[in-house]
Amino acid sequence: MRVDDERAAEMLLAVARAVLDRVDDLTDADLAIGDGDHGIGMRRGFEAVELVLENPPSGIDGVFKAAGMAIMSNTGGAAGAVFGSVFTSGAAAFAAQEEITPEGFVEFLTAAQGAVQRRGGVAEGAKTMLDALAPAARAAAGASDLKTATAAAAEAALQGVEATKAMIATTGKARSLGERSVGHPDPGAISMSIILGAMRDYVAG
Amino acid sequence: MRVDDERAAEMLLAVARAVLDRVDDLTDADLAIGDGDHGIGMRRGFEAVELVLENPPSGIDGVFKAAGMAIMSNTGGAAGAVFGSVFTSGAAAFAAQEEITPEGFVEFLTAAQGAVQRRGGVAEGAKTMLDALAPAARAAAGASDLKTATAAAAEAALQGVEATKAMIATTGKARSLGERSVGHPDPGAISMSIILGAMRDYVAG
Amino acid sequence: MAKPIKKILNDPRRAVDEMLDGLVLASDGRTKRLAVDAIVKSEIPDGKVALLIGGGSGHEPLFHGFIGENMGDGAACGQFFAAPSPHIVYEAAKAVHRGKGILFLYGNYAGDNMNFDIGAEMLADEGVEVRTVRVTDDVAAAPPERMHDRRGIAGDLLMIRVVGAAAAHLDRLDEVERVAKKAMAGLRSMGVAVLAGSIPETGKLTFDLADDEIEIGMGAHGEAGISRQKLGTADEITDQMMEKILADLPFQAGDEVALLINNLGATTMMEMLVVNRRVRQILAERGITVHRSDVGTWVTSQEMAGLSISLMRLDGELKRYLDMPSRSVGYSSLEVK
Amino acid sequence: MAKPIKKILNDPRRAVDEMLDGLVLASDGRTKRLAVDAIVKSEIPDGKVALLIGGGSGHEPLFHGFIGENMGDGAACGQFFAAPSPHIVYEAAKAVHRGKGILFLYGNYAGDNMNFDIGAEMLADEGVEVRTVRVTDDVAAAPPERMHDRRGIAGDLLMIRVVGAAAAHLDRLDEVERVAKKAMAGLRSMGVAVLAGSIPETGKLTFDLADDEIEIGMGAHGEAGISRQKLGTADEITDQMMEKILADLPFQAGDEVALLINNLGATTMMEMLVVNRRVRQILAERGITVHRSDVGTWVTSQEMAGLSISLMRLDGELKRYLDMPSRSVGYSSLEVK
Ligand SMILES: Nc1ncnc2c1ncn2[C@@H]1O[C@H](COP(=O)(O)OP(=O)(O)O)[C@@H](O)[C@H]1O
Ligand SMILES: Nc1ncnc2c1ncn2[C@@H]1O[C@H](COP(=O)(O)OP(=O)(O)O)[C@@H](O)[C@H]1O
Ligand SMILES: [Mg+2]
Ligand SMILES: [Mg+2]
Ligand SMILES: [Mg+2]
Ligand SMILES: [Mg+2]
Repeated sequence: MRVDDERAAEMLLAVARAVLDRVDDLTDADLAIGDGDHGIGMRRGFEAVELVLENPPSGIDGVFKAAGMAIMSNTGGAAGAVFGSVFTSGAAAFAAQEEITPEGFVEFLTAAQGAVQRRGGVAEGAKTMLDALAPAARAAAGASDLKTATAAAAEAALQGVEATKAMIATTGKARSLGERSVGHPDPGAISMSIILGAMRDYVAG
Repeated sequence: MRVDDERAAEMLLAVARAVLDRVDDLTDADLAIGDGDHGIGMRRGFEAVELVLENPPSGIDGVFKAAGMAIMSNTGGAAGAVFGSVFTSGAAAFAAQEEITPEGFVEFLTAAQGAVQRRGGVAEGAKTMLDALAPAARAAAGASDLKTATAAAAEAALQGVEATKAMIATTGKARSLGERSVGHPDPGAISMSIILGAMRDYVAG
Repeated sequence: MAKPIKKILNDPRRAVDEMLDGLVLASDGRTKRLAVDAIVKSEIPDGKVALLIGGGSGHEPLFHGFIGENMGDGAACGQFFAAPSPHIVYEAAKAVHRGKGILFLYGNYAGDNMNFDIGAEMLADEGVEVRTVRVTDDVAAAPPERMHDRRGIAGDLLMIRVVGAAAAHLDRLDEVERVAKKAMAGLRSMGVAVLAGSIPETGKLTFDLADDEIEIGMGAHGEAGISRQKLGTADEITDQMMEKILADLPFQAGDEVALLINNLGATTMMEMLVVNRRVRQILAERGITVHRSDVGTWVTSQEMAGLSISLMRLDGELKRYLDMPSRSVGYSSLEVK
Repeated sequence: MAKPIKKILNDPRRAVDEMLDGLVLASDGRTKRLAVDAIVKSEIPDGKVALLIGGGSGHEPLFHGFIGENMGDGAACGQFFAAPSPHIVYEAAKAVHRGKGILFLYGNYAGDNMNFDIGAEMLADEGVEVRTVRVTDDVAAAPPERMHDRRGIAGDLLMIRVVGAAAAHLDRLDEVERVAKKAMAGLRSMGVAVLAGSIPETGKLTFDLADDEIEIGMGAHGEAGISRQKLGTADEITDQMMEKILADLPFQAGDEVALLINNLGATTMMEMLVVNRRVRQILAERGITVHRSDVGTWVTSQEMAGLSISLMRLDGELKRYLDMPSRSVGYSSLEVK
């Protein structure tokens, strides 16, 4: 599927629906190791995405930026800054692009990863959504088409969620649990995998 | 049994033990229609009676007065004022008496009843300890010996407790329950019946 | 009553005693404790009309937390939900008396009335003049024609502030009594409970409510209210309470009031503020002006969850006293100019 | 998590919004609300160094209840336990800025740090000077060498009071920042939870504790503490907490401190006063002087039951600021002369 700016908006609407469908799971995951609000925060953010994309701006980067701003302004919490940054900072990858190419998609993930790392001040292994995002960026690299790229990213993100179970949180509200955070997946990583899974499903179409 | 001032102290110690044995029942009764503290209040009061009667003052009236002061100063709540008054005001009946006569006992009950009525501002039928005390005073009147007098008083008090079940409280913390207080006995009436029952048992020896 | 009630205490039978010590320490030297369970202001000027407040413990910071500047001079403290004994009342009264008489101000409960009255008689025997004003603000407790059967609830705080300031500024007991009676005549409150509290010494909840039930008009010790019903929205509950309160005095367009939203213990400030929003909408619709608001935790029933709404109708004199600064462990407010 | 959690609210998703309206009304004209979820002082003089505080809601009266005289100029408010968005931070900051720069003061949480930082960058783009001081008082959250990993808990109140007074009296942002850093360097707190609270929107308790268990060092959102253990006596619990707190700075004989005993929500004032009594015994034994005490409900975690103890080491300058009068919906205190 050729994802132009109109379809980019459609894709992000599909992402929003996918996140909204999983709100309770996200809350439960955050109750286990955080403060239990991740689901309701993501709901606020992605309901705002739905709203803003009723009249999407032009350009793929415009669409991603608008979604990112909606998330950033409405989610709150760590997730708002982090997932907002994914889209606002990642959007640059699509500047002046007519469609989402596999290279553009990888650049998006890489830029998003860089932005989150800078913003959150932590690296991989800290048990955050980075542990889904960073492997996804690596897995998508070199893919020859968008379908393969998004599928690889989504699969890697899911594995990343699995991997977070073994990690000891060193940031966010889960940090104080220390070793007791082991065994539980990171809520933000789950969200990241849902986002990438929805992109894959949309592109596979 | 001839109850002189030494035995009067012994009798009130027996009364204290009887009350202390029933603290939990009194609390439960007060939980049902009051605020749940009648048992612990009576415990404070009658533990103080035990303490003061370790070295009883002389004279039957002195003994009753000391017990009443101990109750009045240590119980708190409605019960402190009411049961304190029973003994401090009732004590006058024994002034200059060498032993507790049946007439003296009836005078004690009658004086106590008057004091409580004045202090509490309610009459019989308001679902209070008066509904045990007043019938007891009436029942004991005319008895030829102390054993009969105390037995009649104790029995009437018990019947008084039963009678309070049918009453609607019009004073104290149970007042606001209105008709919902029906079916439950009055906690203070139970206490009064315990006190008189212990006197009967002591006199019966 | 399934769960044991978890509290951070030592021996529950020593809790009131230890609390009073902790309270005096929290006052940074502004109060002191007597040998009995009573707290008095460290400095009470000679010739001041004294204000003695008090009642059962378990409602903290009421009463003993309200000893201080323009508030009570002394508090006679009972055990959990039990009036103080006449002995405590007497000792506290003696400690605050400065030759100008004493106003007794406390909630209208049979136990308090009897014990404070006995204390007053003991003082009368010694020639100390005592006047008594009982707080009867709970509109849920009895119909208006049986005012003397009404309980004292959160309105206690407003009374202690108005009368405390009056007693600090007026010369005669008569005058202080007059202000207290006027304030009381215009004071109405009602509470709602959503969860029960417990008395540490028994460890038992003071009443049972189903998981989806609330009780409108619940008393401060768990006394029955006027309606047990399903939990509704904040607006529904507020409307129901305000209707009762406003009709009772009645409050009218053009009235100026002090508004108090009080936490019975475990309710969140968020809930109280949501209720405050609705109360203010209703008052605005009725043309009633709020001269000042207080939203907080002052008259509790241990960890009962719920809240109460109080309105006091004000005139210029009452406003002047309410606007004076207050300082105590449990309540402080800056002067309003 | 069996019982549904009963709260007096309307639609939980509108609770923060309605609460902020209720809060502004409770301030009797002294604060106003912006179009976003932020509260600012009605009157902020030109040329004043601005103090912006904020964070997630659910901890009322923190933060938005602390806007007022010698306290915060504005609060950026998030949803329940969620940092405010950069947009809210930006709008609140613009509304309080008076040309002398803004100090951001808030609790150290990843979400707050990121959102306030993004807001600060937006302001920097417009040439507005922002400095940031994060409250990191929770000794249970990380060892002293990882201070930057510590959470902000009840010490927020002491910080807001000291820094609020400094920002009202000092001319330069630099100076206010200096005072804030000094105050923060001497501030240590720790909490204990006995019952969990819940977030209305999910209706779920934020953690599970057995009926006889407590957690020492629990965070303000239910984050894990340092020891889950059987409920002991108040004295045992206090001793354990004080040992950790005192050793951390460490506090020493001759130190003067501000003491704050804070209710996490549903704990009774009686319990806090009993704990206060023990804290004061311990401090007296160690030769540490309490310059001032506060015992009350200020930094909560919804209806969590439990309390925290905070100590701030004071010097002459910090004492001067703490002794200034404060006035807000959530905290007021008269001047100490
Ligand atoms: N410093 C950080 N860097 C990157 N991601 C983070 C960081 N801190 C937290 N997160 C992510 O945010 C998620 C929590 O989001 P959420 O529950 O909405 O925020 P909060 O922790 O403020 O309640 C975590 O699961 C984690 O993936
Ligand atoms: N006005 C009154 N006159 C006589 N007895 C009263 C009065 N009010 C209450 N009582 C008695 O006191 C008992 C309650 O005592 P207690 O629970 O100790 O006091 P409180 O009601 O203060 O908690 C009632 O059961 C009743 O018998
Ligand atoms: Mg969270
Ligand atoms: Mg009782
Ligand atoms: Mg009682
Ligand atoms: Mg959160």
